[in-house]
Amino acid sequence: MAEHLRALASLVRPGMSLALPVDYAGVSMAMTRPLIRHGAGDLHLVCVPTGGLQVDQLIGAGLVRSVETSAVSLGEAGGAPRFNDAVKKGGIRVMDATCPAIHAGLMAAQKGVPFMPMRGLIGSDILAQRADWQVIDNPLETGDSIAIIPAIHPDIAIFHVPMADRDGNVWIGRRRELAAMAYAATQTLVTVERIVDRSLLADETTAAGTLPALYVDAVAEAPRGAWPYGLWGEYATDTDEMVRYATAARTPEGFADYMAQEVCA
Amino acid sequence: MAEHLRALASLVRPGMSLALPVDYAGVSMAMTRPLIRHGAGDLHLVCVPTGGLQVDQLIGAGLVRSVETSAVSLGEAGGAPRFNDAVKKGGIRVMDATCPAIHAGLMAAQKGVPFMPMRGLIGSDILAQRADWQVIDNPLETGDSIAIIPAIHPDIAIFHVPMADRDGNVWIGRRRELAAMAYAATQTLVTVERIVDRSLLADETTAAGTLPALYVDAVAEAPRGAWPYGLWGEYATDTDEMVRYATAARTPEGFADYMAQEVCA
Amino acid sequence: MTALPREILICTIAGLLHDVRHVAVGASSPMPAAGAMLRRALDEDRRKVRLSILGSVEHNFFTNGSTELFDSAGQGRLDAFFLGGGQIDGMANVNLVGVGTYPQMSVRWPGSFGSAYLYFTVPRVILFREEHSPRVLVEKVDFISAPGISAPDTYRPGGPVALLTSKALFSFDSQRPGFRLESVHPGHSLPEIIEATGFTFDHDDTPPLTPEPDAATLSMLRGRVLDELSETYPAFAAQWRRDLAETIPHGASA
Amino acid sequence: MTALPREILICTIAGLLHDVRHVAVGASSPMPAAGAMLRRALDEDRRKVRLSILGSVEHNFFTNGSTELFDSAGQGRLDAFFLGGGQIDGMANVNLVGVGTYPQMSVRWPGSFGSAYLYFTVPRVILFREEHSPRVLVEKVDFISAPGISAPDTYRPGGPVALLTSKALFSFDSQRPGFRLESVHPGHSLPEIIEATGFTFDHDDTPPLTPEPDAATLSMLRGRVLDELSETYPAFAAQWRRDLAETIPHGASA
Repeated sequence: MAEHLRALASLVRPGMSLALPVDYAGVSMAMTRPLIRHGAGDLHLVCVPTGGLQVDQLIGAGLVRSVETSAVSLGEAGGAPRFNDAVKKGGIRVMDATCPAIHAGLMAAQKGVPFMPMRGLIGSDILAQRADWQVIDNPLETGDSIAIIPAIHPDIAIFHVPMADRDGNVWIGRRRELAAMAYAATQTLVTVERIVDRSLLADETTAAGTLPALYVDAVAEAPRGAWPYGLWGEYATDTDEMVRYATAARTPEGFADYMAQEVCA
Repeated sequence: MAEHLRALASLVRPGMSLALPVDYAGVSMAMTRPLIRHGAGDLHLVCVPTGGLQVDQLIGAGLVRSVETSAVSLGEAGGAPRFNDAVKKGGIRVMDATCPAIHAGLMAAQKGVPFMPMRGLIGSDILAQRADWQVIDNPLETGDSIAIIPAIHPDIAIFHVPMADRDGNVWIGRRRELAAMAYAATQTLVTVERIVDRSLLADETTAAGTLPALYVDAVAEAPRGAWPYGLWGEYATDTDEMVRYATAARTPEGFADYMAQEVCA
Repeated sequence: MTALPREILICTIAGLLHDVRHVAVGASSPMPAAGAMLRRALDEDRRKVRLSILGSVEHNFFTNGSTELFDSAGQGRLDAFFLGGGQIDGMANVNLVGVGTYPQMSVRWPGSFGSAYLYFTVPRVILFREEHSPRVLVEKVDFISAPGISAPDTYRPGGPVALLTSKALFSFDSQRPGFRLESVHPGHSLPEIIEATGFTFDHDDTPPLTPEPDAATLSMLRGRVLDELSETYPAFAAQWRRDLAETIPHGASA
Repeated sequence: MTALPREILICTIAGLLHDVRHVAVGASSPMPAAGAMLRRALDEDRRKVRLSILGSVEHNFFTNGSTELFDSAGQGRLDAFFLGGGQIDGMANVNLVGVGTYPQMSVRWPGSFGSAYLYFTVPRVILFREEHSPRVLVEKVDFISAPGISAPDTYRPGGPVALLTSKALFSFDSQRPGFRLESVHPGHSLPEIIEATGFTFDHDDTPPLTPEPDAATLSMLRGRVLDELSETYPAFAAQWRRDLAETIPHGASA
């Protein structure tokens, strides 16, 4: 298993952009340490639409150049210590967004268009700080301004789901932001709780929640691969472990000690 | 059952716009005769993204003012006779489109934006004939033109699926254009093969293919309600009956005779 | 029965949610969730109130990923939403990003989440922040995650209608624009509120007291709503139960 | 073994699909489907060829509704597609709408389907129309469902590469622009093709003959591909089998 995860991690090259899902959608925490060991840095992270533990750890490990996100936090366990520290020290560039803007950028990539229009935003400092976003006059109605969000094309999307079949189809259930990430990304790497023998596309019931292999470049088994996050329909978040990390990672040394420990889910 | 279908049909008022799905996605043929008996006319039909038997019958019954569509045909059974006749006689206005443009218009409504940009189209007579569509300069790149498609907001979406639960959640499987129709429409009317007692949202497997009741205004049971069309995962198209209709409906009289017959699926 | 301060807040929230069909509550928001559950219970015989709790598996009927909440707001299907804020100013601008000069701020908060969209598209946004201090309620926010008001050429069917804190309830008038003190919670006073608020606001000379819930409402709150809430917020519900046990005289009917 | 005319067409299609990863076929298109199935079978040991047949439940791995085909084209994940046309002209403009003056046309066809998008976004669009007559291959189409070429300011990664009819195979050069006769099918001639084509095209004085499939390919076609095809197109496959039975001498190996 560890070898497979390393093989997946080795597809990440320095300077790439990675799309990573929100904490409750299926974070591939199993990939975090392999990514850090692999060591490809200067990464740009796209949080879909917010980030947490994995983002904090990649930042703490010094692999991250910039983050586009609507928020980074550890949820109930508080602020994200390595993210907050890096922001204060100017160690990373944050492209602050708002959740539907990140969804809009991915949707533009899914549809093969250069941008998506989006309501809201006008008058916010989020918009004021984003030189890559624009406000145009709605061509269909005079006296109406609207923001446009450029397409987001991540190099690699990485997430964790309950199962894949032997053809590489993966079951994403109702977490359709995972499909949106895969449609938009050039490559998609998926870790799964288990690989099943039957085809997920063979009956309409499972097909409805399946991302076809067309969009999946590599799959690896990683039981409890979202831990300490939970995985929908499978297991709950390990809040104690989240708090243990939040406490340890208050200092760079504490973070290093925590990451050096062997993981047991 | 017939009473319930009549109740659904009575929600349609003259002049409304109806969104109807492509022949293989789940056409509520069971609603066609109740709609004709109810008699609300001057309708605008939005085919998502093409139309067939139901559209031809509503046109034949004189209820239709205009149709936005990427095509109308009876598939293997040939051209749509009442549609073709109405076009030749100028009896209806056709807003010719292309499949992804209709999807784009519905997506704009789903996202609450006034338009969606779309590639393609430029240089086609489809675009030239659509005064409501525009071509703008891509604000993000000079020397790049792109079409924009206004949001499509149907008054009512009507379709047929295998099942609903008692809370009004309906199972659409992987036919997600049905969800897109419901998101975009003000009201959504659904006929189903059967109503099940368990909640479709209670487990992740069925939830993945479920359109929540938030978007569903009325549900009625109609076994074999797509007939003579097939329904995915349930039954196949009755090609003989399609051909029987195609032959009968070549003339207005033949159409009237066919429609006057009692239906037995 | 005397209501606990948090019970008055919850009932006030339920009051602000009159006539909603669909209300969404962010993660880690037990009181807004309780207020919405109370609203749903109170209206049960008249109509269905739908409640979405973000990040919750049980109280989330969405099936199109995390984009569906925002889509439903864009479609006009979301009537009410709650927004907090590290800073909130007198123009109802909300700051969820940090303190100091952007981007290298001295205090960094998680970020703006969906505020810069939902504040524009949800008709009834309720600003809810328990801490009522000049640190939170500032004259001008350091960073505008989402503006309280917009120019006429900006599409804005939504926006703030109220600000609820541990001390008081304000309404917001986007035309004037500004906040108006609607009521003071029991145990607090106008001078204390003026002192604790970093922006100026309209108020009566003698503002009314925030009403306490009647016995029927309180009993529904402590029965059914508290039960429902414990599924999603077990720690918050348990503490509430402990506080009730200490407050209510033994032998009194709950 | 002598190949049937339709077998030569199917093998020609498979040849045009060299190196594709993902090919989509419209509804009611048995020969393009057979060509794609043959391509998949031929390449099986080297790489996976994905085949989507629109409207088919079996040969359709999409799970995001009827929009997914177009989205996948927009993402650059669809390499080849087939387009017919009531009229096709010398600039490779395609007309799927009707004959006469729009909108009240004297002959109305179903409509443009996805052509006005896929023709722009799919790198290898193969125009396939069995009928080769001046009625179909016209000088100028009455209605442009999708244009064959575009101005430089139009985003166009895709477009026509070939036109295959029952008589001949043409290539299309978008730079010149125009069609060039690549080969003439067995049993047909250059003068016949010039006569049957309403537009002018480039050609050699003695154009080559469209090659017939070798024995291995033909055997794969009549075995595995014909079996696969009968699931989706039972009537077409049955007719093909009957024609084979009539053509092939008794006792000959098939």
